[in-house]
Amino acid sequence: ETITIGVTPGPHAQILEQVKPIAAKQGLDIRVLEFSDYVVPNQALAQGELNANSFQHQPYLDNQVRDRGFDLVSVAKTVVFPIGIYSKKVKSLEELKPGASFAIPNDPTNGGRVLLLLQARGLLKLKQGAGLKASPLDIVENPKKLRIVELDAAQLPRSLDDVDAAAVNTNYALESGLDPVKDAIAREDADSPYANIIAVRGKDKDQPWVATLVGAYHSDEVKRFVLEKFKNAVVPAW
Amino acid sequence: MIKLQSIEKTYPARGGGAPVPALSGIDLTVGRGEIFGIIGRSGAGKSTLLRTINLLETPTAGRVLVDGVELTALPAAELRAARRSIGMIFQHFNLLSSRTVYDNVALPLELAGVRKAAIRQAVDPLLELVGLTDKRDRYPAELSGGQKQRVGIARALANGPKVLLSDEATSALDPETTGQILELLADINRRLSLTIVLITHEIAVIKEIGHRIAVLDGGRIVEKGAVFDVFAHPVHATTRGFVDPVVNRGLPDSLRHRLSPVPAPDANPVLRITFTGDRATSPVISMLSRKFNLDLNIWHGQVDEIQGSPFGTLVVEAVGTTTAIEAAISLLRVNNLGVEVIGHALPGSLRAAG
Amino acid sequence: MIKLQSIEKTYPARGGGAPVPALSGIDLTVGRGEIFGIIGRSGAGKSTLLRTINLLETPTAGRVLVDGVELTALPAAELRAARRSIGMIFQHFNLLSSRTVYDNVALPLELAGVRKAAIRQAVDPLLELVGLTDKRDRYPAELSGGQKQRVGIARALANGPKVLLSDEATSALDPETTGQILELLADINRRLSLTIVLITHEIAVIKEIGHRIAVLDGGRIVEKGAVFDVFAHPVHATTRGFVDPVVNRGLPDSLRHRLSPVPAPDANPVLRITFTGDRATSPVISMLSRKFNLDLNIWHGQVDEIQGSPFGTLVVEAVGTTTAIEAAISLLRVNNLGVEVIGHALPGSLRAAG
Amino acid sequence: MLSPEVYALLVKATLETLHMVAVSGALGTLAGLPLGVLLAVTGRGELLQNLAFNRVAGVVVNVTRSTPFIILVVAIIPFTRLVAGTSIGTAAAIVPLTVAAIPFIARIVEGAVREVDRGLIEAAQAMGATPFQIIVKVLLPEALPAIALGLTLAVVSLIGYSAMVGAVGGGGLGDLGIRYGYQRFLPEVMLAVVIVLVVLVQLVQSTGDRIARRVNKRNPTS
Amino acid sequence: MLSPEVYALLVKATLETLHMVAVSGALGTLAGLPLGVLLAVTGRGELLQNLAFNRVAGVVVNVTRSTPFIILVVAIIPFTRLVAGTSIGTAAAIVPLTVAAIPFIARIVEGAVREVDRGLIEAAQAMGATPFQIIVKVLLPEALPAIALGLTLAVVSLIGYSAMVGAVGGGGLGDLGIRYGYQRFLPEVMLAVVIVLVVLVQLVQSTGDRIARRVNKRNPTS
Ligand SMILES: Nc1ncnc2c1ncn2[C@@H]1O[C@H](COP(=O)(O)OP(=O)(O)OP(=O)(O)O)[C@@H](O)[C@H]1O
Ligand SMILES: Nc1ncnc2c1ncn2[C@@H]1O[C@H](COP(=O)(O)OP(=O)(O)OP(=O)(O)O)[C@@H](O)[C@H]1O
Ligand SMILES: [Mg+2]
Ligand SMILES: [Mg+2]
Repeated sequence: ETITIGVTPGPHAQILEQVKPIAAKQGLDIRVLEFSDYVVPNQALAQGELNANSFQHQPYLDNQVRDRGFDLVSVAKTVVFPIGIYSKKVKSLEELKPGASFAIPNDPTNGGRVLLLLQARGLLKLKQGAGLKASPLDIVENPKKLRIVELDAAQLPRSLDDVDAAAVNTNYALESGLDPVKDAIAREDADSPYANIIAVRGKDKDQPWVATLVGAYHSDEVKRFVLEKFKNAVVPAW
Repeated sequence: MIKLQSIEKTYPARGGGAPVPALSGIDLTVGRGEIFGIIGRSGAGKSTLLRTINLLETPTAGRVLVDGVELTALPAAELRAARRSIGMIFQHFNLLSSRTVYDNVALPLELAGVRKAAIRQAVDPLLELVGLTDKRDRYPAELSGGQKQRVGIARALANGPKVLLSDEATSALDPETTGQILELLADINRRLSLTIVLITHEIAVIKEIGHRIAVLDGGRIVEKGAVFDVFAHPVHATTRGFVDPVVNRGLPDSLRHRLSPVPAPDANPVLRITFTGDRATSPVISMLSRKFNLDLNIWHGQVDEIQGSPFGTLVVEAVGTTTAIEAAISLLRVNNLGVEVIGHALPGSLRAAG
Repeated sequence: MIKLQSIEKTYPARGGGAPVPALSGIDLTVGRGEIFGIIGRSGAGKSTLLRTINLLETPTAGRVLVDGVELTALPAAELRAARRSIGMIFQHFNLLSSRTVYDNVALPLELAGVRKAAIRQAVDPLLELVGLTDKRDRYPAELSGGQKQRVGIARALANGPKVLLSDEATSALDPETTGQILELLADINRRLSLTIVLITHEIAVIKEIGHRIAVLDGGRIVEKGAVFDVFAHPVHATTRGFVDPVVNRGLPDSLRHRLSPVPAPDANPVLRITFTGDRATSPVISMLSRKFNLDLNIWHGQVDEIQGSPFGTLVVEAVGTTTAIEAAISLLRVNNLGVEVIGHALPGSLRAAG
Repeated sequence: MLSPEVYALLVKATLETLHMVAVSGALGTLAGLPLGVLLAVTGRGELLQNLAFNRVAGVVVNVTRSTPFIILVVAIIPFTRLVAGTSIGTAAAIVPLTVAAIPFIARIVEGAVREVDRGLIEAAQAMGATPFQIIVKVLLPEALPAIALGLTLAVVSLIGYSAMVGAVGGGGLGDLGIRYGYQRFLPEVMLAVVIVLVVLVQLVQSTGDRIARRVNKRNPTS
Repeated sequence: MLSPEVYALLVKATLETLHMVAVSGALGTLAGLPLGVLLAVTGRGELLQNLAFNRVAGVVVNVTRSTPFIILVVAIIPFTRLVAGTSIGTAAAIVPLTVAAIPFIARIVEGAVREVDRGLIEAAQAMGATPFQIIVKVLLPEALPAIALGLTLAVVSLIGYSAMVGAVGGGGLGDLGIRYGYQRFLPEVMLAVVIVLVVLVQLVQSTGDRIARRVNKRNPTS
């Protein structure tokens, strides 16, 4: 049996490449298809062109299901990408001066997440019920008058020379040579609600291949790979 | 064959310029198998007139009929069909730069859906006739001006048209090539009774093959008629401008300077004697010389044939007694020859011929 | 002023075609203030020759000198400077479609860095001279063929050149406009001793203003000399092809048909009498008529002036006794006039003039 | 220098790019050429003046041209699925690429055709040519050098566009460069991708130039 | 229909797009026009034949054209910072947009200039015109209608490109459409963006058409 799984480039793709041989041994052939987009993989999955996808976290999936009426469900948690805040100008969030520029990812998955993080740290306040999709439009209080700059996620590490601080997904931080542990001036909590998931169509969730896939993903080999490959930047959530 | 009725054409104003009335009140009929010449000064509206015949230029007003069909009333498809039998030679050639000589000439046949083999059978002899066989596979950019013009001529004839519209078809050609082309046209005209409307500045062209002629000036037809008549009795100034150099009606400057308008002692009268078709008779000069003991010194002139009729003028200085000269003039008048005293020869004017 | 030495020009082969040897072994000198005509059949290499003079066409071999400077040896900047004093009229006009008539004529002055006011002072009178004042602000696409050509002429003269290269400058013009343009050129030639090299198919143009002439055939100069000499004694067939129609050396078909090559009873001899410059004398026809009691019936011919010298031919049927005719011929020969029996008139040939 | 895996990726991506660009270029030309000709000949004062059509076609072209590519990709997913059977992967990516190529090529062809000398159109009209014949026998051959250069421009642009089809898993060189070079910070992959792209573009451009020169019969010296 | 915030965003994005496209279009033309002319006149058999320069310039243009835009953005960050003082924001986005516009415009101008009738160049040469004069007085004016159409094409393409500068916080309509309309699934934002874009493109196109028609003196009927 062959299934096609949609992923986004980066760790999700790299991890699935490791899952592939393990699943193959159990008679499940996996084709990995990379999308540099966050909308298409769900759409393609809902329309039956993919069997599963692995690129998003639960809140994002919930959002998509609500917005677009997809019949998609999560069948397994995968990894967490804790987001860190980095700066070449300041040593802590408190040092940020009024009017400082603060770069955040421009995709809704991570952008809202960072805004929520900043709210949690007391730097700003979001509109009631803004939720995960929070955008800079939802900011109702901004005591430091932070200038929020939305950039492509991969662009964030490259922008550190130009902004006072930037929130960078750990995978990008790592690959651009930042050390998430030492260099970050703030990080998300480890028990993040943003654990990524494997999503399938609702009617498929009991298919035998789902169990095989999840089993392979949750194997020790994969866990070892994740821990070694990504240091602490990508954390297994199982 | 061709009938133009009250044609008007005004080019619209543009920018600062005023509208240009290029044609006004043109009425014209060209018969089947006729070779019809159009002459006129630069900018008179000749090209515009020719282009209205196949409706390349839509007249502002008036009707165009070709072969009994009113082109101005035809729907597009039928107009195209009608145009297939009207060949046109353009003043600026308008050859396709992307096609070889052969392919340019083949174009009208291709457009008419003629088969490849038949096209070849039509095109190759035409190229031979216009002397371009060795340029068959060259592109227009590699041709001389006259060669381009000959391609345009061959192209216009390729489809065996019933009407040929020719705008300055020989202006870039040497006299010999011109002669060959004219022979070709005259031949097709005779054999297939092709109707030809031709614009030319070379009056010799019309003299040689034209039947009738119209003279345009400022967008109006100021004179029209049989070629011989227009040549013999040009009325309008423009017409004279064309005809004079041919029939040498105008005197060269150097001779004119030796001419005094008033009689003077020792100044012999200078006569212009005009011979036209029917009036041309036997040895006038010899006869007058002997009869009145005159010396008729030919200064200038030309005797030629226009389409089979002798025709010409001679400007002669008459040397003899006043009575003899007067008698000679009377005799010429009686014989219905044109004669006119155009001045008196100043002394020192002896270097004339004849 | 202009010296071409052993010029060769071969256009490279392309596709299937062979290389085209357009010019071979051209040696030519044009003096300062001379009006030099180039004639030749279509494709003979005239345009190519003219274009090598200002090096628009780089000759394959040979040297080009203008005003004592070897253009073929000049670096680009100096060649440009030299070209500023050489005006050129193109066979295909080459007007800038994006510029009005005025701006086209102003272009060479602009290029030479002349100030706006001075440009206006130069251009407006020129437009007046070529009769285009009312088209001053029109674009080339709105002009008739002859109007475009006149813009080209004005443009070539705008910068007050020392040399003018003219490729068929009057081919699209009517005789009257041609006359005006030629007068203009001749006038500038006289006043400013402008050197002019002109290509033309209209031999009348050279006849009127040319000093010397070269005849091209197949890329070679086959004849050259003073205009009068070449007209009077054309040697090469091509030259005759040009000269004949002018001096009416060729007989129209209808007359030729009445001519028998062998004597016959009742057939009067037909003579061609040629008058050239110095030999032209007083009333030959009158004198012969009286002296030998002949009727000289002028069939055909032309008496004209070429640059001040009378010149012409007459074809006459001589009616009289054989002795008288023979005596007349002898007398003409003694007087150094050209005379030639070209045939015998068949009966029924009486409709000639004269 | 490159690891065998990356090398394999590079080869695969190159093939994908070639596939996408070739097919979308060909299809885009097939549709864009006639559309461009129509845009040119239906304009004011042109051969087949039809201002209504001209305006509508113009708006359609402009809408397609002005929609950001990624939005276009998503907007036409139903159509893509209809045509390609799927909305993801290289084959599916060809559909939006083609849809983007058509108006671009159409505008280029329109420009080239509009430059053809009116005298030639008149000559053909005088011969009784139908508008279709004029297009096929006069406008296209005469505009061919300009069209050849324009298509070269379009194909090179398509190579650029094809970098964006990563959104639907189209793959290809541009996507490889973005995924590895940009998102994974692997400069040597980025460099390798750019080199292959440059070579590709260089080939396309010089072929286009050569063709444009070959079909140009107006300039006898070259 | 649109919330005031979204409306404000739309206005801001429109201004950003106008800003980016106007500046990069102008700068791109400033640099691309001469580059295109140089490409045209240094080719084989042309006015200023210089095959070495032609080849080098051609490769540089092709490199720029073939690099995916996002990679280009990253690759020139140091340059962007040098020019704009920062690598993010609208002002900074103008730099890569300009860099992308230059070779595009250059190719378009090259094509237009190559179509100019050789006879006109010869006429100017015969008058002793310097190559610079020929370019300024003959080639550019005669190619102007084609250049006007080509610049229109380029500006419309720039509007499309500007949708990609969201990566560096450039903002603009395309980015708004992608982030809010597409990723956050606000169809009314997407629609609003597309409508504004279409209107914008429509304006650019019809202005371009009008100019091209106005400067075309070859066709007296229009
Ligand atoms: N670029 C070219 N490539 C190849 N052959 C050419 C080229 N230009 C001219 N020729 C050929 O060279 C010969 C001479 O051409 P040229 O234009 O000098 O003739 P011309 O005497 O001016 O003729 P015309 O009176 O018809 O203008 C012709 O046979 C022509 O076909
Ligand atoms: N498209 C146009 N727009 C405006 N005026 C025009 C246009 N075409 C021709 N004209 C003008 O109309 C008049 C007649 O032009 P036409 O071309 O018929 O002259 P022509 O008799 O053929 O002259 P030529 O002998 O010089 O070719 C001229 O004054 C010309 O300037
Ligand atoms: Mg005309
Ligand atoms: Mg010539």
